[in-house]
Amino acid sequence: MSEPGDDGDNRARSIALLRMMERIRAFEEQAILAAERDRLVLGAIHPSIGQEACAAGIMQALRRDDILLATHRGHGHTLAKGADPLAMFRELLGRAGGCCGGKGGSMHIADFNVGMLGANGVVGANITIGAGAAHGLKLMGSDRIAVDIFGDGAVNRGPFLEGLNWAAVYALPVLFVCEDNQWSATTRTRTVTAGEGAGARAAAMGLPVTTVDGNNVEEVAAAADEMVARIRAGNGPEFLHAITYRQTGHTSFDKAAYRPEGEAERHKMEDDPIARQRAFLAGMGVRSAELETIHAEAQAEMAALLKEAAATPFPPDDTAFTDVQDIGSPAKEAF
Amino acid sequence: MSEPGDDGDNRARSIALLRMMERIRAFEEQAILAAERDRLVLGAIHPSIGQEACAAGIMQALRRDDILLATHRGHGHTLAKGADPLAMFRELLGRAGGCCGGKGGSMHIADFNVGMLGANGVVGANITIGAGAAHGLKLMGSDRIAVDIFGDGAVNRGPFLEGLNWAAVYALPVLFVCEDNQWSATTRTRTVTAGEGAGARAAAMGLPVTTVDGNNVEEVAAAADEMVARIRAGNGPEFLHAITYRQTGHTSFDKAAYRPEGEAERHKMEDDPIARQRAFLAGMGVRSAELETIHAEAQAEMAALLKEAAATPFPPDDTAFTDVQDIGSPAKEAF
Amino acid sequence: MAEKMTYVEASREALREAMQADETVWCLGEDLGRGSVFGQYLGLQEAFGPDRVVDTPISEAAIMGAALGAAMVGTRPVVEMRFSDFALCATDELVNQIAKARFMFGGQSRAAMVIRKPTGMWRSSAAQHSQSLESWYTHIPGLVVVCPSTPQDNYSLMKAAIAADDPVVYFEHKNIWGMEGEVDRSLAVEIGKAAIRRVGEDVTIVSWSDTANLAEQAGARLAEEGISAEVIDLRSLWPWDKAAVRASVAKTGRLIVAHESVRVGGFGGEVAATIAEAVPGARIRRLGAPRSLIAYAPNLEDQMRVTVDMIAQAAREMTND
Amino acid sequence: MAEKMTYVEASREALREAMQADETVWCLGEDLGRGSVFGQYLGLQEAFGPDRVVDTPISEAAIMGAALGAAMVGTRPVVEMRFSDFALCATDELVNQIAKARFMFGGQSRAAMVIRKPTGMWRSSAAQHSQSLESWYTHIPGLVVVCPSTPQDNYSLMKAAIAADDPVVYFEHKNIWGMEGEVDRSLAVEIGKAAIRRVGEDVTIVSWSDTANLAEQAGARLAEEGISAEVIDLRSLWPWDKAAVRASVAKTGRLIVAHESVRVGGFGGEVAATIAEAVPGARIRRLGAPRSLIAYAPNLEDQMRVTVDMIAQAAREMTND
Ligand SMILES: Cc1ncc(C[n+]2csc(CCOP(=O)(O)OP(=O)(O)O)c2C)c(N)n1
Ligand SMILES: Cc1ncc(C[n+]2csc(CCOP(=O)(O)OP(=O)(O)O)c2C)c(N)n1
Ligand SMILES: [Mg+2]
Ligand SMILES: [Mg+2]
Repeated sequence: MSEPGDDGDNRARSIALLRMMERIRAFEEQAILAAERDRLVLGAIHPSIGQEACAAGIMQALRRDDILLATHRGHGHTLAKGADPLAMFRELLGRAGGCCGGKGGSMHIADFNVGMLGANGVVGANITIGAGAAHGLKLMGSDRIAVDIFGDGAVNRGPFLEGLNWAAVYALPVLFVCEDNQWSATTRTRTVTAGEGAGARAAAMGLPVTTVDGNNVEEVAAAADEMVARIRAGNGPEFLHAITYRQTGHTSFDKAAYRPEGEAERHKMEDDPIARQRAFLAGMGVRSAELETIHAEAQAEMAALLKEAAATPFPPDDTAFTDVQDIGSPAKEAF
Repeated sequence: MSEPGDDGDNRARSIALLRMMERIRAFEEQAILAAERDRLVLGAIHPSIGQEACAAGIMQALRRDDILLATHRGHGHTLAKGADPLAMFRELLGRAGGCCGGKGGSMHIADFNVGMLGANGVVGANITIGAGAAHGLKLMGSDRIAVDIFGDGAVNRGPFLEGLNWAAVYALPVLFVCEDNQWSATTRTRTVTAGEGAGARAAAMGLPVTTVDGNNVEEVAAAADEMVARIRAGNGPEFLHAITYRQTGHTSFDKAAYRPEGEAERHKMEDDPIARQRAFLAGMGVRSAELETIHAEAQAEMAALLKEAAATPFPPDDTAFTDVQDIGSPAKEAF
Repeated sequence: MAEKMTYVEASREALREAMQADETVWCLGEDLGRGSVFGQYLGLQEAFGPDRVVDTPISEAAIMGAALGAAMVGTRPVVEMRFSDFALCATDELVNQIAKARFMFGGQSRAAMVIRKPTGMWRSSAAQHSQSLESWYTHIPGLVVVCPSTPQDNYSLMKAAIAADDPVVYFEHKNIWGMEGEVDRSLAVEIGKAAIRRVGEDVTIVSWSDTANLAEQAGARLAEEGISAEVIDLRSLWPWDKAAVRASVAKTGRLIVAHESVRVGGFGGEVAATIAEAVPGARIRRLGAPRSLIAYAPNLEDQMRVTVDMIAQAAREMTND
Repeated sequence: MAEKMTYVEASREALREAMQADETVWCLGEDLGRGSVFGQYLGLQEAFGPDRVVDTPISEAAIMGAALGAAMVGTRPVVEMRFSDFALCATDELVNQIAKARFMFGGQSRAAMVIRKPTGMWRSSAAQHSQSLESWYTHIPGLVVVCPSTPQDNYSLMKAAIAADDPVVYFEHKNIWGMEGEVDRSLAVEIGKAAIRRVGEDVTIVSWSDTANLAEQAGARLAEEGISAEVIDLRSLWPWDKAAVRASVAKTGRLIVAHESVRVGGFGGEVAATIAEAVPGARIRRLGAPRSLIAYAPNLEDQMRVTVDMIAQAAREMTND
């Protein structure tokens, strides 16, 4: 965390936030191209375009050995946690050297080396798992913490209640983040969510709740810094409600025709987290050439990595039978 | 509901409340004798002794065709909803003529003729089922309502969140009742429940919450009357939090040695809903002889019915194969 | 009489007709108003309104549990689970509650409903969106289990399932939503009756769901080679048409059971064991997925598949010796 | 060397020793501080404190899910589900998450844990507290499935399960908590190795869990009648000791598989089918519960039982013809 008044540090940090968001955006734009144009990605991918501020702002508050669990829409979180984008592209393309050996794909992206214990294909399932990771850390006397990110749709699943209650009862070191993009697939979440929503529910289970503009990366980062510090100090779980917007369809295939006309366009024009951070930095005096360079570098990096990933072979066929289990492994089964 | 100032009616109603509580208590005392002394009840029974005010107070607010779902601790609710105690005893003893034909036993007691759609052996499971019953009623344009009773332990299960949210989203005619006896089996519920508990969680999902002294049957009945009227008028679900106390062990076998010394005794002495209603009626001028008669009649009724139930044969063996399913019924399966 | 329809259209038409005929039929699930993931409900909310085609929260336990409550008071819900994998979030509701509601309460109620579970592998959906778990539900008394493999069956069996007074677990295979076929709306199919897809003398091949289509292809290929396979599509696993399979194996003396689900603990074991008990001396072979997980990479995913080749090869081997 | 212990004491002792030896082992479940429902944890919270013997809320999904998270960061949880029936409230967590965590993430993590599920009929507990669903988990790649039937096995297999780096679904039978037997703490049992309870020549009887005890009694009774039965207790269903069963049936030519769970879709089908494929000509018979529900009334409950008589009678019939 930066000292107040330390302008150089602040500026560097703000630029780093932008850079991370640009890299996430570039990664996903390439991933979409790989899916739509190149037909290299066979499964569904769920872009987080428009939501990059959450990933960038929260992950910068964490240590490499802190734990992260995310959702099906987890590319950004994973990259921001420090995962290698080449291994991520390889995973999306189902290739050897993918971060899950090509076994998981986009929806199960994970990199245990940087504490990223997996995206999850079941809405809300990561909430109890994340609470449990924090439980394990606390049992072992570690000062590491866990961050558990989920969408607004997940607050209507039972594990939301069970996981938050669990974390609060055992005062676990976990930051729950509801990355609220206002949509659950094709359904507007508020039409199926009673009461005041995510924050009110968390508060009712005794968790301190902070609500932020999830498209303002500076605000997200500042909130995350404070919350993470309190959690690491042993004060128990907290809840961050970050309001953002899903600029794309639910998957890269989804044209999202169900949305009111102009809604997505308005968000893209007025509320894009990258554009906002660029404007913020411009206001701080950063020159537009520098901003352009950051953008261009991110684009170039990801385009090159996608190419490299596409040139990688598929995993060996027999890995279909490894890492299932030791006892009664299908690789050994005979008769 | 009675008119204000209508003293005769009030008095009759208060006496009826006492009588129902006495009958529930007598029923369960006999059931415990049948289990412990006579070894006629083979499965576990979960007495609601000390909690009779909830059953009596709430059920009097309902119509016979309203729907009720309850928990494993459901004798009182079932009896108060109007079920035949002889059929109930037969069910507890696993006999022919039991209200579930001897197939359900204490934990699954039900009487669909009076809208009692079942006690449930899975904590919290009845919450979504009750919401669904209300959903069905609303779809059919009925003015019937559903009441869904569960314990304090159930508020930590996912279906609590999913069921309450569901009812609120569709504005269903259902009254949720948390009958809070402060214990979940051998665990003091507040030690595993974060935040302010049941009411706060319901409020966070937008349900109007009423909290009552669950051992004051007059207070329970008055609250239930108002809530049921609002719900029947189409104002959506509400939540009643009734604070009471489980005077016995979790099951009739449980000596409850884990409770702080004197806790149960204090509740029995100072907070018994039947003793309180007797005192209330005495204060209203009802003579103690009349109160004794009510007590004695209930005791005699239930003792006689238990005897009658015990003289009933077991169900025919082949009913083990009936009422499973029509298509692919085990009664018909051949080869 | 017959119309061309896809598999997804067929069950949608059946549902539409049932909703037209009986206003207690309704459906509930996520995103139904936009047709759900595969278009199974397209146009139905427009036709029947949001009260009968209900957009739900992401609350599988509540979807399933609420359907039971609503069934108990006399409506006939059609429950959409989106991917059969997600139905695991509502297992207590299905297995402990729905399957037991009629018996446990001594026949006082029924749980007439259809629980739709799109199933099976569908290119690179990975371990949590590809499972075939139909065999689980055959083991649960109270449940009916249906696995249609053609547009006609998806039409006729959906109608039968909605008409049934039992809870019917209904597995549609995600890989054949677009499969076209002739559908005769007047054709009724009784749940529990197999379809003999091909008559033969040398070997009996039993299957269901999309694998039945592969078995049929294998049968055609074998015919060219002079091997006469009888191909049976069970269409439903509980009840299943033991009589048809028994009669066939009594004739051919050889049984192959092939399914997409994992071989170990799969329903193929039930079919094989039943025949082993009933037709002593019959030669028996099971094909199913290895006991490993379904990976994302296409070549790894393919390792889990039972293919036309594998079925045909098994038949060759069995008829050779 | 050997001590007298009950079945419930045996696994408690194994757990106690494992917790003493390895401080990453801990257990979680409802009411554990008071020993849980059957006394399986009595004294352990006093010995190891409330952080390692954790009293949980009634949150089966969180118990199971949290155990996975805690396993992923390196602890070794022992999960108590109280009644195997309630584990259905955590099916997504067990089947979609725990079983898949290692494979789905390309081997980056393991989910080393034991999931305890007291199972089976226990006088008049009715439909929601009596089920035997072990066969389900054999169908789920990633899971190990263990079903001990004696105090010694409950000691040795619990130790093996806690030591395993895989998720082990561990079924203790509720009816035999009080069963006494000699336990030798130095005796290791490998998961996947059957116990030959009785050596015989005429018929092979395969079983597991409490039914293995009934099978042994049937074997003794048959011996008096001059029928020589080989009685095999599988002890674990995945992996299961195919080699032992195959060798036995190759010798006897006759197989009976008997289990308490429902016959249709039960693991008996897997055993029977495997032997039907591997030992052509073997005579095969399965015994299991009818496909109906377990009722409360004792006489109705009894209709669901596989008894010593039934096992012996099946053996008589098979060896007679
Ligand atoms: C238990 C479960 N139910 C349904 C789905 C299908 N599904 C995948 S993503 C999604 C919407 C999730 O919305 P939200 O939680 O807000 O996350 P977002 O997609 O907006 O990031 C749904 C319904 C699922 N994956 N898991
Ligand atoms: C899902 C589930 N978990 C555990 C149990 C075991 N169990 C039965 S009753 C009970 C305590 C319930 O407490 P509460 O909800 O407060 O109801 P009470 O018994 O106090 O009436 C428990 C843990 C169960 N029946 N279902
Ligand atoms: Mg969302
Ligand atoms: Mg309680």
